[in-house]
Amino acid sequence: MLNYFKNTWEGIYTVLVGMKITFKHLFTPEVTIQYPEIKVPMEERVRNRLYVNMDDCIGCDQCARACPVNCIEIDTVKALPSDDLGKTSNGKKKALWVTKFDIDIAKCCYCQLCVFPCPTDCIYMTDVYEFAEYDRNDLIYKFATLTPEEGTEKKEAFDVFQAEKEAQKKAAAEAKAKAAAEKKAAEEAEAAKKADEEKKDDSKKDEE
Amino acid sequence: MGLLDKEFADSNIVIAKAEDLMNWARLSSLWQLGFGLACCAIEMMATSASNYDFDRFGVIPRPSPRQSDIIIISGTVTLKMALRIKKLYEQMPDPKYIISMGSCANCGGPYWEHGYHVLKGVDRIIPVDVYVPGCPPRPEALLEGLLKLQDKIRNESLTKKA
Amino acid sequence: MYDIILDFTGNEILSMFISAALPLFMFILPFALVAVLAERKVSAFMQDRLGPTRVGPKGLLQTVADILKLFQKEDIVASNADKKLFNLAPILVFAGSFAVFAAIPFSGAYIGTFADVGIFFVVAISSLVVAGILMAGWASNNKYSLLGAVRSAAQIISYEIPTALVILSLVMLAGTLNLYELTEMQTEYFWNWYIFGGPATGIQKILLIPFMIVGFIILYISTLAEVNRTPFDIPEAESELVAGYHTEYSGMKFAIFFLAEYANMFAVSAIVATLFFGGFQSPFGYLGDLFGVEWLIPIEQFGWFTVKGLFFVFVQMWLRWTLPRLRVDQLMTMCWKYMIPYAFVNLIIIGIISLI
Amino acid sequence: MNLYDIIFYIFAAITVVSGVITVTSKNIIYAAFSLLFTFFGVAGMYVLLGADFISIVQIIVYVGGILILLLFGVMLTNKVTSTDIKSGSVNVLPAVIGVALFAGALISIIIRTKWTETPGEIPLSTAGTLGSVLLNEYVIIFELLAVLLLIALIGAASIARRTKEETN
Repeated sequence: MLNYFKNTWEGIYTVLVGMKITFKHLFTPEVTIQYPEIKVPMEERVRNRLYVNMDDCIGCDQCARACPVNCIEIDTVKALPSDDLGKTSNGKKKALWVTKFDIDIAKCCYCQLCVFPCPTDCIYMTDVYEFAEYDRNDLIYKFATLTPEEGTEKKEAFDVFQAEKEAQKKAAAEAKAKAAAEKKAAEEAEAAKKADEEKKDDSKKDEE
Repeated sequence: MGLLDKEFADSNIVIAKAEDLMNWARLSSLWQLGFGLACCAIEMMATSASNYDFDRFGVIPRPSPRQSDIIIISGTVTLKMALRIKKLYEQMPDPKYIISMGSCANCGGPYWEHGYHVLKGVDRIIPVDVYVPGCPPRPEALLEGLLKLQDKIRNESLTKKA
Repeated sequence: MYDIILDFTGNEILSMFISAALPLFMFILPFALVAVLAERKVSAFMQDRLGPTRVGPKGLLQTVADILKLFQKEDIVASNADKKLFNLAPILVFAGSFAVFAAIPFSGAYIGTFADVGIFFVVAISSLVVAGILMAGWASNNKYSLLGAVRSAAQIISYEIPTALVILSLVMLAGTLNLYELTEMQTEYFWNWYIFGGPATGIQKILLIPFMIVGFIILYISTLAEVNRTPFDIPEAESELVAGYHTEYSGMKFAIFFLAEYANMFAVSAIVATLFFGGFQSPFGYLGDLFGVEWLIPIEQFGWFTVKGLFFVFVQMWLRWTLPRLRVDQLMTMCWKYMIPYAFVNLIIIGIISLI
Repeated sequence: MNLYDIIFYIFAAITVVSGVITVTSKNIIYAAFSLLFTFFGVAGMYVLLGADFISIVQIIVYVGGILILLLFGVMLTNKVTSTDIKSGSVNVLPAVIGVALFAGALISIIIRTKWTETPGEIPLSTAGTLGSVLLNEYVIIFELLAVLLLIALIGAASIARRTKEETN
């Protein structure tokens, strides 16, 4: 029976305690961040949208290989010796045309693993987080500075160069082979000559 | 599509004004289906909670699909769950909208290549209106996706054209 | 009110319909618009949020947008549902909660009916809501709806007993069932309210006060349960039953349920205010009396009544955002093992005191 | 035709139509819900007859109590998986005979009764008088009925409780 009244009292009392707490909160200031008007400043090392500084990219493909979800696709074309691609900001010489550098941000899992292997620190995470899209294809970011036409041009140029080089190589090889053959022939001739001379000498000796 | 959408052959001043009013009502009161799938759901809850407050935009969670206007696909859609999502989506009354939240819902995320159990993008089963990227997206990113959706609704039309 | 309209229009039938529809358009609809917004704002402030701010100036048009949107929504009737009952149920629920307003005295000049059985009528007619809820739950052909409806019916019927017992003790003291007469007994100053012992005097009044407070608490808790508000909202417990008996309702039919819920909220608050807090009576005289302006008094009374009603609605919201939901067995234990015995003992004691 | 006539015909129509549905409907749920409207219509007629207290009692007991119990009974039967629970007709012939006899009796009473018209006036409230009559003249019967109901209640509770203990 005592328990019964105790329960009753506890029921009423605890409700009143709860009501007191919520009533206090009616007058505490709101903590809401009114988003579109007020944006919280991001921390220094936030991991949001990826960005590639193509001026520094040397097309080494390290980031694509590090990516655990394979959301980076890189195509490169070797530069011609005549092209001057310039140097990266930390003094590395660029030797590749990057014809394709696509990051599918929709797949990206913001792990930052691509950032560490980059030798020129050209891929990094920015603090941009507002980039919702109506179409998913808009979430594939194309960073390559070359247009596709330029890309094919470079590729063709490289192919031509490659073919030329190949041809040159072939020619050189042929020339080399020819030279070797001539040399060999000459050597043989010399050897024969020498042998002849020796024979002559022998016969001379015999005659003496 | 709502009840009257694409019902009129041509637009005039009355329909245009009514259109504005109806679109305003629709975009101001997007009741969300209380429904979370994976880690993105935690961010979605954070968006509803005090710091970001979804209620400012008129978004409140409703338990029943019959009373909700928007479904936020928050997280990895496994093949088993995909059937449920489709069912829930079909149970919602028109006009209805979808926000795909996070990498997994957008295109399968980390599982897009080798995930034998994951649907590669929720847009394969239901028509997504806005894709919010992130893994998981910040609450602000979800809010921005909602604002984008509101922009989209603002331009909806009752006429067959456009 | 009916007489005034009758003078104005000269047609009995027309004036009856107007006076019957008046509380709906004058009171329930505006109240629901305000109350839904208030509910969201109160919940927001209690959680240190802001609540709706972006729809209309300061978010004031949020409910208008909600209603307009619900108008546009597709009206789904599940193919296996019982279509006739499915469509009838929201109307029945709303009719039940609307009919309660017929007996509520809004002010000295505006009462739907002076019926002598006023409070009894209120208790009785709210059972139409139960039938409507059961109908909705059954017709939806959905297990969650049916469970929600059965829970709701069980809960409302159980909690009608403590409500009736407390009302009985008050009626015993006042000697009338008429809500207008009950209000008139609590006139002039606030110490004449029944929470402070009513018009009784001397030792009787002092003895009555604690038991009146107990009666008020029991009545308030059980009315909370009768309108399915938290902590007694197990019929629509989201975590177990999706949305209870209105799971399958969309668009306008859901809006009608919503409207009925808020109308009910105000109705029970008004009943509590009328029984214990003097109804439309001012706690300390009227400005109209002070300045000798006759027509001001009913308006003032209406103001007082609205303020009192809205205060109890606010307390309902306050409790909703404070307390967790009770389990079914806890709910029934609370009713049958705690509230009914207390209400009964209270009834007997008040009876004995009234004999002194 | 004045206001009260119109209200009377509305309530009469509700009562008769829903009564017919109650009897003819094969769907038990329809029958139960139309019974609700029958009770409600009858309550409305009581009000028009000046028996306001009886009408409220009609609503609170039949609509709020008995009908809900009935619905509970129907809904908790084993066939809850579909919305249409059918009822069939059995013993048609005895029923027809019984109904015919009862209808004949009713009609003969209606014909034989001398109907008198009284001038229409707003009836006085009955609650107070009813209360004083119940607690003065018929107080013993009233109290005995109350005790009987209490016994029934306790009996029902004890029966329910005993079976529970046995199963434990």
